[in-house]
Amino acid sequence: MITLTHYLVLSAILFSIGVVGVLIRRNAIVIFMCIELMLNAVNLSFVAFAHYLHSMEGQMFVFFSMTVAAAEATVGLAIIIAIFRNKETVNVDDMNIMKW
Amino acid sequence: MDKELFVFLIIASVKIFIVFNVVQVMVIAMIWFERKIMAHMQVRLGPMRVGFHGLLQPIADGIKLLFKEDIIPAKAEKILFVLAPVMTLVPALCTFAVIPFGEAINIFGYHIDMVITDINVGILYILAVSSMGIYGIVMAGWSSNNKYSLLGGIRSSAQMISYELTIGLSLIGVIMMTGSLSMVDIVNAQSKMWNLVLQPLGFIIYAISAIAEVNRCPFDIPEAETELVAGYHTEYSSMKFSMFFMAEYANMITVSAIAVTFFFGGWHGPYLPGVVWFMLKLSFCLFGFIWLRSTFPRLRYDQLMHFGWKILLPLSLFNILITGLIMVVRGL
Amino acid sequence: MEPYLFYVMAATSVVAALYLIFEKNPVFCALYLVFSFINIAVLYVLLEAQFIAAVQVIVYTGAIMVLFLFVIMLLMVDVKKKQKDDLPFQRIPAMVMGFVLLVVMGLAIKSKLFQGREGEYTSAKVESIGHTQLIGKLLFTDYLLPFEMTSILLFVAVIGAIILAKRKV
Amino acid sequence: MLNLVALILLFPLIGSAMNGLFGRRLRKESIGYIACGAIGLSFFISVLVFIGLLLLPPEERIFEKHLFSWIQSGSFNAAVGFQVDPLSSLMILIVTGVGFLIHIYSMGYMHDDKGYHRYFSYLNLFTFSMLLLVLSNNFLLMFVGWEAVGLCSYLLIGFWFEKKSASDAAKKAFVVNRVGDFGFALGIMLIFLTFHSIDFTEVFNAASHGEFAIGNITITLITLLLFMGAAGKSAQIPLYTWLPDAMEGPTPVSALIHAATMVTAGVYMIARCNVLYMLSPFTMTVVASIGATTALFAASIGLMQNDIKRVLAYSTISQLGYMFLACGVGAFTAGIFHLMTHAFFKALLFLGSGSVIHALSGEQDMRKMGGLKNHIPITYKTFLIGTVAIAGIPPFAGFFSKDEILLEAFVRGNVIYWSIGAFAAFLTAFYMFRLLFMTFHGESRVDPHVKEHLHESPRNMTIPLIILAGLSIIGGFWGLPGASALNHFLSPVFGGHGHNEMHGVEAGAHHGIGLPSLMMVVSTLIAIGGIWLAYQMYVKKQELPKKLAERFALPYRILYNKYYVDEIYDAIFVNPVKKISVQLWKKVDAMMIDGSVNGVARFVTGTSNIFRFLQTGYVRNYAFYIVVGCIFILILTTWLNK
Repeated sequence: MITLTHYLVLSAILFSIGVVGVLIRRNAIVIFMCIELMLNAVNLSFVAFAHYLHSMEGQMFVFFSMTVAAAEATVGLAIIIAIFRNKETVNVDDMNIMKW
Repeated sequence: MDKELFVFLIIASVKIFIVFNVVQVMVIAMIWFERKIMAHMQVRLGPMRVGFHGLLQPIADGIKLLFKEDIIPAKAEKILFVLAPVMTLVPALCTFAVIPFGEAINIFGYHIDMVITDINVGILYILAVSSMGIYGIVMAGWSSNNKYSLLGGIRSSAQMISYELTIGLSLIGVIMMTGSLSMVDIVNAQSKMWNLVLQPLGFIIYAISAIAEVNRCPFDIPEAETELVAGYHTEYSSMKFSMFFMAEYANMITVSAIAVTFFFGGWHGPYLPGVVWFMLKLSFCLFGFIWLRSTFPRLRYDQLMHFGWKILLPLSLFNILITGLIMVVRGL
Repeated sequence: MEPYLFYVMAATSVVAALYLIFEKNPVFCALYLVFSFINIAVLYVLLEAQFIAAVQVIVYTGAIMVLFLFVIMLLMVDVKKKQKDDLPFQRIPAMVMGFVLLVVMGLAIKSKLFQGREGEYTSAKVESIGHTQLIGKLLFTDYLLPFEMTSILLFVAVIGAIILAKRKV
Repeated sequence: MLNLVALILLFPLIGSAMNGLFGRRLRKESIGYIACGAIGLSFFISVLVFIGLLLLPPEERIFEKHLFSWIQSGSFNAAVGFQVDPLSSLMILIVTGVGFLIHIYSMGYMHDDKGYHRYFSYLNLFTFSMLLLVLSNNFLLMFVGWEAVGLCSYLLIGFWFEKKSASDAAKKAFVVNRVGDFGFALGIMLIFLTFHSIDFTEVFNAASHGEFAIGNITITLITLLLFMGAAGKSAQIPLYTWLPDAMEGPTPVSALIHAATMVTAGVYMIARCNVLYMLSPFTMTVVASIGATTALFAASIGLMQNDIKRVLAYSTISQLGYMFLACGVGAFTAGIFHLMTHAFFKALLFLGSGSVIHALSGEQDMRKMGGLKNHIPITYKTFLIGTVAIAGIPPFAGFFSKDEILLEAFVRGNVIYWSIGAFAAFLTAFYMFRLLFMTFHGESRVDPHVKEHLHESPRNMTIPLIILAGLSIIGGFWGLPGASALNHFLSPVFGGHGHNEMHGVEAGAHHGIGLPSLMMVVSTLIAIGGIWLAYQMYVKKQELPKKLAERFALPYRILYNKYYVDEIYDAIFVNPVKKISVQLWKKVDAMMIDGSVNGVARFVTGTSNIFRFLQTGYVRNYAFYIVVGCIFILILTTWLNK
């Protein structure tokens, strides 16, 4: 029998992978994808909670977080395009002028 | 494994088998029909040599494609290059799973719906699956490592994304009136009156967007031979090419089936059995596609996008508004 | 059958996610992510959230990831070029930290830190009302304000994206 | 009608705001019409309010309008409210009436100035402030108006701020006024401490009901402090030095602010607080002495000045001295009467001098004038009326008011006050006619270049002159001895004190009817004497002044240099303060304060130099820190939850 814990652990694994991805990748777009993965991991735990606690709140939250993800993706990608236009790169290590 | 599940599996497998094969046959028939009908519309004969009036022409074509050399460009991304046609074809076929094509019947005491599966988010399923088809096209364009292919792929996916939106919105009117996302429910709701009468604007929007969605003339910009050397499948040959070809026709059948389900009352009709009615209506829709192809010239890319975003999208929103208003006024 | 399905889907999504973070070519990264998303969508179906599953596919794979692919294709003129890495020493600690994070989260899950109240919508009840209908009803009653606010958010995002992506800012 | 009182204030404020905010975009005509319209409406409503007050029976002629509560803190309670009684209604009539005429005059006078909208904005703001001052029903609101007129005065004196002398004069006026305002503010605080209220009605009721004995030390202190404020604003010794310098402002401003209205604020304030002043004989003596001294002192300086506006400025100081003398001997009605008539003829004289200056394209030195009476006849005639009025020739306005003050000084005060006042009146007549003769009579000493352009002023400048001339002629009859309508009108304000309700004129009656008549004759003779002397010296024997100046070289030089008061002030106050300030700046400000501030900054810079290495600029690095932080928080939460 699959329990809530199974889903939570899966969600935690996916989330951690996303975190590691953000930390080790240099391509801004891939980092962005890793963030999406983390968002999805959280969504998964939301839905799992909703299912096992017999509540709709979790699903509603997923609905809203998807909206936010969509908005975030459009704006984020637009920013990446704007940066690329200026710096000819999407490598986040090249965007390090905000320092001493 | 208990008996219920066993029977369910048997019936489902049979249904899937039948539907799959019917679609294949229809694709083959469509190819012949298209060539013949267009030929006659243009006052020529079309294929005449293979079989009676060229009836076996599609078979001959198929054999030719099967036995041609399968070329993979040297600089191509091989895995994706091979996967892309599959990724296009599979979603196109998957959509048939939720389309009801006839009345429920009873055989050997088992109740059998004439639909592979009736899920309660049917139309969402179709939209979701068909949106996956875009990947095949984008991948095909990109993995070919050819600028024409890439441009064709990007154009095509941009077009499909744009029109997918309008398709979804144009169907919402019907969904609102039915109160369900299930295809079966939608068909059943039309037993008295077709939704075409109630949702004329929705149908027009749907028809236009559906043509654009499947990249058919006059919206066949992604594969515009004159400017893109056939677009995303420039580099494809042999069986892979035929898979794109089949996917295109399968998609045509899908959108026609959706049109029938949503606007033409599905399998409902007098005298004849439901399946026959369904096939008749489907054929009529498919004939429409061919008719349009041989009638209209191709649009320019920017015209297409403007049309989709600036005219069809607002119109479909307007349609939803009107539908909602009427429903409120009538107290539905 | 359900447990097997869960394990298969879980395993494939995790593997796809791992490929995502170790794959060099961003186009493949995107495809792995799509794959992972589809698996998650299947898990949603297992969790009796069909509507969410459909929306997951439509929004994430159908829209967001296609957008990603577009941007990748537009920008990655030369994907195979070796990219400069200013922080090579962060690779190992990052993975270690990821693992530590996983362990800590596992501990948190094990400690039953996340407990919620039992809600009223049991599977049977959801079935009787209809899953999509229920979401629609809640969306336009209890969650009307957040719903309207997300519409504003989307509107703002659209404008922001257009302004940002315009040739001359 | 009395409820309209708030509108009186509102119109000038709106006018000021409109011209101040949008004036740059408006046409000159519209600016002028807005400003004059605002004051005109204000004047119209003032008349309505005045009529409304007249319709009430005399003993009920006090009306308060509470607008809103302004400051509320513990037992302290200040409201924004207005009080209309005979005194304030008279003041608003003077302020809006004379102000209206001067606004019209300004439209002509300032026509070519590039700060046109700024000028009218200030002028309207000034009118608003002055009205606020005279209409307020408590000390704090009055103080607001008091400060606001000071501000407007500053702005208008320094109107041509490109000129260093103008901006210096503005600063001087502001600083000197500040000394007085300081006393006023202290006085208000002391009033609140003593009476636990700053409301006029409550304070005066408490004071008049015998809770405080005559000569009470607190009351004396309060009144002295208030008088300090009054002396600052009304240019009395020792705080008068700003007023002559204030002539750097445009001439209509001098007329409105530094002759007709603002400088009378001190007189108004003392009259308003008459209840308190009557309780303190000592203060009264101080007020009367300073008033008398100032009257004489300023008049003597006026003798030797050559700048036409400066003569008028010293004459103003001198006349204000008369008003204080009147207040000091308890003849508040006489003070207010003189305030009113003085407003008429001094505004007239200033505007006339403005017209002269206008005609001479900016020349202010009387030694370069002369023989102008045929070139600018209207100005000459009206100026003559004003001069006669200030000199005190019956039946012009100045005669009655000045005569009444002298009479009161004699009856209530003593012979010394009277003789000082009389001598000052003689000097007044002399220097005013000196001014008149030097400007309009005799040989023309005008620069030939300027002479070609001699012209009478435009109509919008001469008509106010004519109206003011008319007022200067008839203004005195309201306070005619014997009939004394003004006396009765103002009695609700001044009549309330039990111990000294004997009015001068009535007191004079005790001495027999002969005294007032005798006084009139004497003062008329004095004035005629002054005029005769001026005629002798400046028309008949024009070499006489020079001879006298050589003969009495020392007194001449002292008078010419205004008793060296400015120099003395510089030596005693200004320079030491400057020196101390320089030391403070160098030692305290630059070393200690700046040093500590810079030290803090340097410390932050130093430590930041160490910590800044954490800031690598790499997003992934920061993300790593975030993850570490999240792990830490998660551990903490889990652990705490156990």
